[in-house]
Amino acid sequence: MKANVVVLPKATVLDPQGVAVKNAVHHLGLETVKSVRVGKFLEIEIDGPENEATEAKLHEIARDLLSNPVIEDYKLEILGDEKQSLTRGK
Amino acid sequence: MKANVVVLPKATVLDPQGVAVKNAVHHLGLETVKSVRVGKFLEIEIDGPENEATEAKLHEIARDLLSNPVIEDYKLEILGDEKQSLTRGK
Amino acid sequence: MTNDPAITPELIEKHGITPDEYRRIQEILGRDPNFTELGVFSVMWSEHCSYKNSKPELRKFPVSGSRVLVKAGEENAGVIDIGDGWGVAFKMESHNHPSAVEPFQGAATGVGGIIRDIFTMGARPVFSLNSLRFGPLTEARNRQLFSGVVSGISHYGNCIGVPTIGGEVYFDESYNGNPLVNVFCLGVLRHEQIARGAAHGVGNPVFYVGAETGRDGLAGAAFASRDLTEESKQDRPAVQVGDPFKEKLLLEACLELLASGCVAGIQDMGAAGLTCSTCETASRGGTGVEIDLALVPKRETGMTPYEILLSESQERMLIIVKLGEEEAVKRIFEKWDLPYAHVGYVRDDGMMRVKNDGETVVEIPASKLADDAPIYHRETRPRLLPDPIDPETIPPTDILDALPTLLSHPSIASKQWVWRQYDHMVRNGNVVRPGSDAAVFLIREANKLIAATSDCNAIYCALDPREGGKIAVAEAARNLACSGAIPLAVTDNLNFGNPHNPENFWQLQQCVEGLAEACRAFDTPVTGGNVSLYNQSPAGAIDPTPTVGMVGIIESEKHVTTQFFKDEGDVILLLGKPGNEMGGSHFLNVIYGRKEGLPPRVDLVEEKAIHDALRALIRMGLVKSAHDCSEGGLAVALAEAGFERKLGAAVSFADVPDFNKWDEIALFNESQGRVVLTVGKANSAAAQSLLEWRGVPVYRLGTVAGDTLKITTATGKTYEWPVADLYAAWSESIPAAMEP
Amino acid sequence: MKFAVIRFPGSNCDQDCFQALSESMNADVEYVWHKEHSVDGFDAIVLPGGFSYGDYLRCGAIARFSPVMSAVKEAASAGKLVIGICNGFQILCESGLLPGALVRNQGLHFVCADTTIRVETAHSPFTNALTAGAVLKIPVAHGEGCYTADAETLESLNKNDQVLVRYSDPNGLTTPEANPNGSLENIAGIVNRERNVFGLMPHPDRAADKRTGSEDGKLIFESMLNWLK
Ligand SMILES: Nc1ncnc2c1ncn2[C@@H]1O[C@H](COP(=O)(O)OP(=O)(O)O)[C@@H](O)[C@H]1O
Ligand SMILES: [Mg+2]
Repeated sequence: MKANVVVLPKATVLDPQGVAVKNAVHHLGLETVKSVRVGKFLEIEIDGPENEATEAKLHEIARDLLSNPVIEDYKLEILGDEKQSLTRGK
Repeated sequence: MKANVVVLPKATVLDPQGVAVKNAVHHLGLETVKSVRVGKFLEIEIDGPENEATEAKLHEIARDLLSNPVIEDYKLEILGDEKQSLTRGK
Repeated sequence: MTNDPAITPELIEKHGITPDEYRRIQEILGRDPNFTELGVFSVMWSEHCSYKNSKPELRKFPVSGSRVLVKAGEENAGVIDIGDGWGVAFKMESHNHPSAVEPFQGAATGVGGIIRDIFTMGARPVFSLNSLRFGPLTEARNRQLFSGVVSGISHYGNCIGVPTIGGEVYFDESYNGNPLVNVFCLGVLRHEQIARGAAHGVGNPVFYVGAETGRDGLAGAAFASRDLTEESKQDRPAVQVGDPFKEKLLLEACLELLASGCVAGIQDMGAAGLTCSTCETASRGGTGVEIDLALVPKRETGMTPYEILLSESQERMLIIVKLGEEEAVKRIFEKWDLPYAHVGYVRDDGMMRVKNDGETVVEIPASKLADDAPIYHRETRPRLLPDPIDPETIPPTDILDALPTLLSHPSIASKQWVWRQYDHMVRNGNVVRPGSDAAVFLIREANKLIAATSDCNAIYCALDPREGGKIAVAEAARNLACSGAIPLAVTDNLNFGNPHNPENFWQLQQCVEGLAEACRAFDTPVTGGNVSLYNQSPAGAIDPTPTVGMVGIIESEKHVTTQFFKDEGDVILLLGKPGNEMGGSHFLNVIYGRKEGLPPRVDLVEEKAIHDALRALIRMGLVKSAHDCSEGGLAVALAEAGFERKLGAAVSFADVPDFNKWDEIALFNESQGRVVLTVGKANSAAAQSLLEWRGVPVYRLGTVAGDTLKITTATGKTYEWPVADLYAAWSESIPAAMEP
Repeated sequence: MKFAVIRFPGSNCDQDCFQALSESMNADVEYVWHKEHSVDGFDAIVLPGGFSYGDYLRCGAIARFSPVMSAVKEAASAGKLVIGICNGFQILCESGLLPGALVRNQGLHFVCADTTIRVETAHSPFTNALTAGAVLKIPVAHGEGCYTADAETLESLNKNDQVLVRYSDPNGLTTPEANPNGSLENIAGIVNRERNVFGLMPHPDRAADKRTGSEDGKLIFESMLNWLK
């Protein structure tokens, strides 16, 4: 199975990197950009088919290791075996 | 409109961060994880409705500013106005 | 190897091998090479590994001296004696092309490579320097390159814990599209710890340790081999990604390993990776090495022998282990969680033999491959030297405006934006931090004070390569003298354009001759370095840039001197003649866009006498600050000396002999062999007469005073600038360009 | 009394801490490898600066799970002194021994520079040799040193006198210019409620020898030695 984890800074936490990207994007001519938040994307490949135990464990790992709840939120997306990752390839 | 950009190291490029995360995940007991790749996730909010010119410009920005094609691939996902981001919120 | 392409003239050419070279390969082998062997020859006989174009020139460098423990070319880096049984290993390397494509990773892996060279010698890396060149910051691409390179150096160096304590950065059109990234590293070791990159002891096992091999940098080695196999159809990155964390483990493991006495030889895998390390260790040891590629740890599947041998994956080492010590060695690798494999043995037949799962895929006499590359004597075509600048062609200038303009030019302006991003304090040795003429570092293990600097004025080299080469060395020596150090030795990085262009090759030759002459004069042998050719963009070759890294020793903490004024009332002396050479000056270039004229001449004997006199004065405890005059001349030097403590000066040339009557020339000429120094008021007469007695020119210019820089020239005109304004022009320029 | 300097893979100030303690402070120090399961026999534990486990993901995120950290947690709850410097501070926050988090510097760049910090209270094992209001010159070197915490945490830190040092100018004023990384309320270092676990971004280990700048860092180590006496 495959899983994607997105980790983003909490809305209340300053994201200076996001601000810097926003400014750079404005410079490049896309002035309609209102906000940018920059986070992490993790693409995880796991042996074996989709199953609840693994999913529960993945949630645990996403919460304890992949994100820091003081400053970040995470979102876990399970992709199963066949489904293609939405966010991969061009 | 909203757009998400995912930037990941190319498959053949060394991703030391991914390897480190994989090892840590193994330690935490999920030994079935075969590979982890770590990239960037950018959540972009743009004034105005979805349109082709903006989308083209976003592609340009994702390619030239947000990623380096020598070592990274990017994926742009346009979310429109109403649609909720797949990868946001818990 | 059934899938290998046939060896055709096109394939040979694509590998950058000439028909003559191919015949030589056939002679060496007594047969045609197979595809993998062709790849092996192509990387080993590339300029990067064989120096086939530059070797005859490099032989002109002085390489021996009483302090030289390991000479240039013998090993990965030279080693110099610093006393009490301690030595330092140091070297400079370029990563220009990778940085042009991917500035962050390109620069980062450059740092990784040079650090590896140092600990391969058995030395603990102590500090780094970096020498950078970019096109003007007015262009977005150049800002991106500059910022990416600095972050890359910062990332790798900070992470591995080797402080970056000095360097230089210049901006000039000639580097548009072709930035230069030269990195220097120095390490410390006991004499008896010097490790050798030789495969000694027939029967000894050969170990591979470090990162797994991937298809990294294949395109970078000799050519882009895109459609060789099914698997390799995907893009192969020409740029490697560095992992400083892995290298830190490798560094600690290797030093522990070398201390354990289990190692017979060690060699890093840099350019040309496994190929270079196996054939060089065999050649140096006068032995053979046999390895099996099936045993090599790999990151990707389906790699061909060709790909494995030519991969430039980072953070890998080849280690020749003493027979019987395998288990001890494995324990150390495991302690540091490093991938490793026992991949082969030292043999007695002089061959580099590579197998793939038992089947022989490469069999080449190692010493012929490593040392018998063809040598070329390239054609040279001299350029006419320019005439000296005629003062009549210098228009009257708004001098009040010219000084801040010069100070804010990014090549002269403060580089704090750069070195603040480098951890320059780890290892706790900064005695003089970045920002003064030379960095001074306390090597705690050895209790020695080492000073280091990197210098090269490429404008001079473009206008007169021979004199430019001499000046690069003279300036480095002067920077060391100003900090109280005695120069010990030099490493250099020769950055030039395409050597097939006879003018470019002439520049290389002239620069080398200039460097060599000056190194002799200062008794600083060259202990190693690096050659980077083909630095061209469509607009042409870069200005010739033979970067010099010089290392010196300071005998006592009391001799440590910085460039900064200390106290009001101190007397300012100029050591060396006031001068009047304007050719190649930053004044002409920055104010009038004129990069022209005969650059300053350097009299090496006089220069050396000045350095010796300065050191003598420093040893007597008379000198409170010493700063050399370089880009921007005397006016810039006086301003810079006041910046740390925001001190001004009251200076007059009016009653001083020898000052030029053109204010532009008196203030901004770049004549060599000049140092601005300060002495306490009570000592000034003594200092002056001592210098006169030694026969070096000395002039009393005025005193450290107030918060303005006030200069009265020989024409009687007085110019006055608030130090705060000058400081702002100098310190805010790069941040403003980078973070608008 | 004996100090442990923990060595994680990627620690790079371990030698600096060791030297500062043994040479400048004449203290008894030993290295402890990250794979150890015990820190018994030590009175104080130093988590040094560096890039533990490459600092991949987040600084200190992976180090937190190393075997020695369970032992450090036990030692902390047994009341032993723990000081985390730079990366060590990040590890303490990641492992929950200290509240809040350290995020990317507001200026986005790594910052290596001298800073001056104001001591907020002498009432702690780490500041008892100082007086409140004293200003120390101690350098920083980090890319992720911006201290953040939610309002509630911040309030309780202040209420309980847990902020031990703040970035200030040489006169002790906590101005924005004196703040090298955008930390909330110029916070440079905090202690836990029990006052035996201290984390700070500035490097006292780099300010323990006159020859290389400042000696002010010794006062923090001296406080620890006083406490342990
Ligand atoms: N890339 C860099 N990294 C670190 N320090 C630098 C860098 N560039 C310049 N510096 C420091 O800034 C100071 C001034 O540099 P430079 O103008 O080249 O001096 P000089 O003309 O005396 O050789 C020196 O201390 C130098 O080490
Ligand atoms: Mg200088």
